[in-house]
Amino acid sequence: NSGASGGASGGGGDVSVVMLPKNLGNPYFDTSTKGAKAATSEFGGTFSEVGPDTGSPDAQVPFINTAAQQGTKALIVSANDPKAICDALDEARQAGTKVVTFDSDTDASCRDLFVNQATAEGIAKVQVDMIAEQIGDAGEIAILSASANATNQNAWIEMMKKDLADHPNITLVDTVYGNDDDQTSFDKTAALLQSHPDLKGIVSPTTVGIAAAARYLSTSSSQGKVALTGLGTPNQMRDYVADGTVTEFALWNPEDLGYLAAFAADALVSGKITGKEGGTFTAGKLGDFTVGADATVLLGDPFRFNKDNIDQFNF
Amino acid sequence: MARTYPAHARPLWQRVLLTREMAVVAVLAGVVVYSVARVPNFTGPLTLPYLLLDTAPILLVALPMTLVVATGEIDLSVASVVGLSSVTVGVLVDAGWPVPAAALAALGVGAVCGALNGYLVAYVGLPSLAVTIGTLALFRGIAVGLLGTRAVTDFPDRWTELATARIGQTQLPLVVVPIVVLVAVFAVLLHLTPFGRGIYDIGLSTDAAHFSGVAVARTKLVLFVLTAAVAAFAGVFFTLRYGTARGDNATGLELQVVAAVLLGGVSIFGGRGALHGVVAGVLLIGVLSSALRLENVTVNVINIIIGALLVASVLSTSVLGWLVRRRQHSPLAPAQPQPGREER
Amino acid sequence: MAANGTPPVLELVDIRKAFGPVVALRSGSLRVHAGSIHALVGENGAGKSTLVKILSGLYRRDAGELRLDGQDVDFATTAESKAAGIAVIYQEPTLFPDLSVMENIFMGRQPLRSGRRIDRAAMREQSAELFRRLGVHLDPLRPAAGLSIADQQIIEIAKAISLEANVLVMDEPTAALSGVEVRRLFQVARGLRDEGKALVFISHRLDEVFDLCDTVTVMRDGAYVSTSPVADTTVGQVVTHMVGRTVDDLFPKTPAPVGDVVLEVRGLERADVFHDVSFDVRAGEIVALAGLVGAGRSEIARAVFGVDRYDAGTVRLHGTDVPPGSPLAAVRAGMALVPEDRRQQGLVTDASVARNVTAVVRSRIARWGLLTSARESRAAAPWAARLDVKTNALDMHGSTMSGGNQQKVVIAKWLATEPTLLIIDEPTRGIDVGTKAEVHRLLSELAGKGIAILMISSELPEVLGMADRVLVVAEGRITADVPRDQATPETVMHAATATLEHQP
Amino acid sequence: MRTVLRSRELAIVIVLLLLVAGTTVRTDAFLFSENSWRDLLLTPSILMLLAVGEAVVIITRNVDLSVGSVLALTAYLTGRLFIAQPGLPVVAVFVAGLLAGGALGLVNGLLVSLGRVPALVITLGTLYVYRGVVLTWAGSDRVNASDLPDGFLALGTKTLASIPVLTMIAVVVLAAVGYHLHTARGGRELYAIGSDPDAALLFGLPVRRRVLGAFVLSGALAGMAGVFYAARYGTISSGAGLGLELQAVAAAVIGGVAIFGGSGTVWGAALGAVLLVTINRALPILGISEFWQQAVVGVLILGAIVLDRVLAARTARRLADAREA
Ligand SMILES: Nc1ncnc2c1ncn2[C@@H]1O[C@H](COP(=O)(O)OP(=O)(O)OP(=O)(O)O)[C@@H](O)[C@H]1O
Ligand SMILES: Nc1ncnc2c1ncn2[C@@H]1O[C@H](COP(=O)(O)OP(=O)(O)OP(=O)(O)O)[C@@H](O)[C@H]1O
Ligand SMILES: [Mg+2]
Ligand SMILES: [Mg+2]
Repeated sequence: NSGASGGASGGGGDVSVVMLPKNLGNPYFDTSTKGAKAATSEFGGTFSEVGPDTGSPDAQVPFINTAAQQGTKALIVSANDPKAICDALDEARQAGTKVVTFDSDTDASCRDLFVNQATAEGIAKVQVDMIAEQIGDAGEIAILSASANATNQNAWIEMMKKDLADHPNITLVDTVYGNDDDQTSFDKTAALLQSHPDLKGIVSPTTVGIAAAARYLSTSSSQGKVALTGLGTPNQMRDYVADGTVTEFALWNPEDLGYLAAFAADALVSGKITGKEGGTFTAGKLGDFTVGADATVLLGDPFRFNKDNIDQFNF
Repeated sequence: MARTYPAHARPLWQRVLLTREMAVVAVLAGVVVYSVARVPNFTGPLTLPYLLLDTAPILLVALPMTLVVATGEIDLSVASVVGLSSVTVGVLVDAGWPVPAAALAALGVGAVCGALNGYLVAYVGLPSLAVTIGTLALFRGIAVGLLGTRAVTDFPDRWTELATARIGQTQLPLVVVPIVVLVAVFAVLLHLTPFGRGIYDIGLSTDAAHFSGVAVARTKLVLFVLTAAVAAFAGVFFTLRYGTARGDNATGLELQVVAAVLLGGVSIFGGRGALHGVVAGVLLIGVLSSALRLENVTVNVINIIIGALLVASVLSTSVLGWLVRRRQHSPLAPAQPQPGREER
Repeated sequence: MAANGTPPVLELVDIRKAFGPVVALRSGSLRVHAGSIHALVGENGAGKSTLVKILSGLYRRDAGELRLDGQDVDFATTAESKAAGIAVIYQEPTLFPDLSVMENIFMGRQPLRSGRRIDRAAMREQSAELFRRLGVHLDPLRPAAGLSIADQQIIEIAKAISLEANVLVMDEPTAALSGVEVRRLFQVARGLRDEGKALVFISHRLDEVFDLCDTVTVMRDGAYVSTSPVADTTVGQVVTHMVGRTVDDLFPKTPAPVGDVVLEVRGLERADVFHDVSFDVRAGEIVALAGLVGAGRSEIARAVFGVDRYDAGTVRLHGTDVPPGSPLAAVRAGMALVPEDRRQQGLVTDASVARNVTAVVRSRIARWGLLTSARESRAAAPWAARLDVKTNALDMHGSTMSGGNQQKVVIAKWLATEPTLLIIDEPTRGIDVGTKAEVHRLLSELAGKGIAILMISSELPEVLGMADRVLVVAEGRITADVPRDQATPETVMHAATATLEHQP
Repeated sequence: MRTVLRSRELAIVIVLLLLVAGTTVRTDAFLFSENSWRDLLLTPSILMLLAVGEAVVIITRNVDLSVGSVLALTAYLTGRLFIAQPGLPVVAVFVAGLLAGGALGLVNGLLVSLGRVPALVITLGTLYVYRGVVLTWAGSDRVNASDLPDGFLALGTKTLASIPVLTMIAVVVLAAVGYHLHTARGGRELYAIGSDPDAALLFGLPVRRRVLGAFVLSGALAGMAGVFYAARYGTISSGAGLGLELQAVAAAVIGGVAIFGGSGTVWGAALGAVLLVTINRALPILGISEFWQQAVVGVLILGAIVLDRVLAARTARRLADAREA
């Protein structure tokens, strides 16, 4: 049971890592957890995943508190809210826990390091490019996002709006929020298609959203007529790529992301890096990484999945 | 004529110890003792402050909720009031108001919400369950509607720090002060004033209370306003502690509060229950969750345990009460106060 | 007439039933024959209703035998007694307010058409038929909610008759009925008797008993007293059996000096309930509001005390107006109301004696607004003692006490407010004989102290025995103001039923 | 009474029609594209089932807060069944859902009717317990559309004569329950019990059995809704149906079911559900930001209760006058 606390009691100096995703029951985070777990066993530490059942802003705080109480060496978090968990993280750090954020960052002041799956610019750009290609660079598009307050998504959406300026014939007509809930995302997609009969494409920068939207489209007469792209996991999207609902979507490899985050955490604990710009460390099979500006480490560019390559991936 | 009566049928220790509330207190004590002895890191310096900070909103709202339930009513809209208050603070601070002013305004908003609930229940005479399900949606809707995608986070640090500050060198968070004050206030109000006696009378028999000159409607209105005001205060605390004002803050809190109140031994039909039981109920849920988390038990198992605890607790009381009643009353006597059908 | 040679259809022998400390029945016995209407009489609280409820399977008896057609039977539920052919009209109407009148009559045994579907048309027709038989005009489709007490009774009767049972028990069915309705009911009853059914008829109106029944059984204090053919007995004998002593010492009335006016009620009006009610009550005077159940007396009392609102009129106490609709104001002005329904309105049965007694004077006994149960007990004790409440401690719950003791607690609670006007509704309903006399003694004593008393009672003897003045209420109007010396059963009853007689 | 009920349901129908008409005027796609027509009928079907069950329970003067969790359990069960037995006939899965839901409802019913415990508390407890069970069972795992047979998924959107099959099933269930409540002795007894539980006992009605039955029905329908959910949404995570219980109660209340039992119809509750769902889909088209939807729903609920009070008062007055006449 309390592997983490075993680590806390400092036996053998091995690193105790706690992984805290936005919420449990989300395949994207399952995959990243898998990576982090693999990494931990490579550099020899104890690993445990905890998390709330809902993605509400305050829900993560008790788990951060618990990690601090347990004297966890490293905490890897994807923040539900950039601010809500700050105080808790600070206290954990005062208690000697190294805090690495991944996937969704907090205010830079509240963590030691942010492992960035890809630059916001990169993520926004790939999605705009994909939708532009798929609708012939002209027509109405809409965005189906996660929760209205999701830091990432909101940041990316801002970027996308900038990029869209270079595509004068594409108009972003609406942005709706599925709260990363299957049913809500599904129904919002239906509503989108109704309120905007001339809709050409939908961009959903969240794995739950794109899957639900794909599911609705595949059952509707708009299948193939309305393009859908965004960020999704190959396993959830495979069928829809096969049946032509979706031609191409993007994502980084969440498994690598978790893997990298865990190694970064280890590097922090062992003092190899401090979060200062220019520090370097080796992340197992992924090779060497360098700490960039305001303590961020970049995984790489998002990867595009389509029917030619999707079957090579399983996450 | 010169007949004298003992004040009590049972000796003091029985009256104090053999109560539903004491059962909760005992269980709480048991859990604490076990955790201290067995749960790793439970004795750490951080446990207590975290426990208090995490349970503070539930504890705060549970206090007035106890009084409402004691009258036989219920208020499911509290979580939405917390959210609305949080948004109010956010919007106003965003508009350049100083935090204290914004907080006061939020309390005002809370009072208005409570007045709406209270008026519909006490004066129009609508069932509180239905009314507050309606206002639950209404208040939450306004909160979400006001902020939309925005989340106000730029609160002056000294205020956000105040929310998590400790008292002097102790590990006790500052919020303990208002909690202790409010616990005292509500305990006195419920247990040591004519107003409190009236609350129990209303819960046990609204008719009898009315016939004895208890201002039934006014009492209920006051209680709903109090509840919403305290919920608003909890909302201010919530906002400052997490440093973020969002429409969806504290969603679902209402069920946790109701669960805690019922676990604390308050009868859903009103007329029975005591404040120390409720405080114990809230802390029991808090300590249990905290200990289980330290044991790396997942949140869902925690939910199961709390739910089962709730069901078990009511079952035990109702079964006991039923056995007692079976000895006193007709076998028909229902769980509610006996409707006076016997004569007429 | 009762075929006394034949064995009885229904036999209850030495039935015993206690509710916690309250012994409702010590040894209730009853033998009813087919083709007979059997009267069961006894004072309030004699145990009549309890006996009935045991017969119907609503309560389980603690001891005694119950035989139907010579067979020992034992009913666990009312459904079983119904199935065995016993129909009961309970004293208190038991209707489902949301459901239509006809559904109330046929609930659980509605006429069915193919596929076990309810045949509404048939149900409507049959209820209409029942109403025709009872000679009342009721829409079978209207909901039971808002029916007058009288109409509610009619439904209960229709319910029972439609059961086609061979034993029909009616617990005070006529209590709320007008003369016309009563006569119709009697026709139906006689018809059933002639069909060979056995009927049990409970009533406080002995004239009805002697008019309708052929045999009369008397109960007192939860025990069987006597059974005799109506032909061989007289009202006087029955009353003596009922009360167990001669009536007058049950009403220890000591005339008190009548002072000046305390309560002035002028033109009190409330739609559908009472109209243009005006009267005075003077210090030291006991004024009785007499009339049939359902006449609106309690409503008048409640309006005066401010529990109910009223549409028009004024209430003045000692010459100053009492604001309407506020019991609190009434209490401050010096009024007290002992309501008719003890368990519902009189006291909080699940609260302690001490809390009940101090319920109204709380804010007075609180110090700096604070109240402890110690203070409550200290304040309650003398009043409990004054009324000689029988309880082993002040923190016992009201629910554990007998009806009589509960009533004492309620009176204690109101005397504690030291009122100048005491309104007391059905002061001795469901109270045993001993306590009854105590309460009456107390009332005269209070009057002697110069307190003005307004007493509502459905029991003529009580009215005649205690009142200095009798105001008779019929259909919400005061139809007579009879001084003590002229008050006789005839004058009062005539006034009480006068207007009702002229109904279609 | 009848007229009140009728006018009560009529009120919702009118609001509903106005809503649909108004929205269609704004964007005719709301009604006149095959998908939107289909979705208009299809989307409410799940909440409809829940509302019908909830209504029956409320009519007996009880409440069932556990329906959302029951739905999650059965939805996930459906998924697991198909993963374990891909060839499973759809009918079997429906039966499984009904049985599982019914069993969970039975637990509620037993605790309430035998334990003599207020339904609100019991079902609040089982709300946590059932949800916890799903979360434990499912963990982070979720059922994806690819795990479900196409035949089953197709059912989620299949239409006959441009009427979605799921909606048909829901309406058939509704009709059956409504018919039973209106024309069967057992059904009327539910109303009697809710109207005055003590009188029901005095009368000798089988109160416990009926209340038990009501909870079993509510559970079974929630179970069926779970299967619907799986077929319609394809993806099932442990969070499915979170918070649906309050929507179900709200639908019943909007539909004119008195929260203290004894009156109201499942027809009304179903209409309430349709209105609730449709409003959520219409508001954005009417140009009301989605963020305000909940507020509108709140107003709707309050309006419904007040309307009930007004109508009740009016009948009372009418009956009083009748008595005078
Ligand atoms: N459920 C009960 N619990 C406690 N005491 C009861 C109960 N029912 C009746 N009693 C008491 O038992 C005694 C007999 O009551 P019962 O109703 O049988 O008298 P009754 O002859 O019907 O009087 P009435 O003529 O007023 O109807 C009364 O003292 C009453 O207070
Ligand atoms: N449940 C009821 N629904 C409708 N009208 C009622 C109801 N109860 C009483 N009434 C009416 O109110 C008036 C007064 O009823 P009530 O029984 O209180 O009179 P009362 O003289 O006080 O009778 P009691 O002898 O019981 O005191 C009557 O017109 C009666 O028809
Ligand atoms: Mg009786
Ligand atoms: Mg009366």
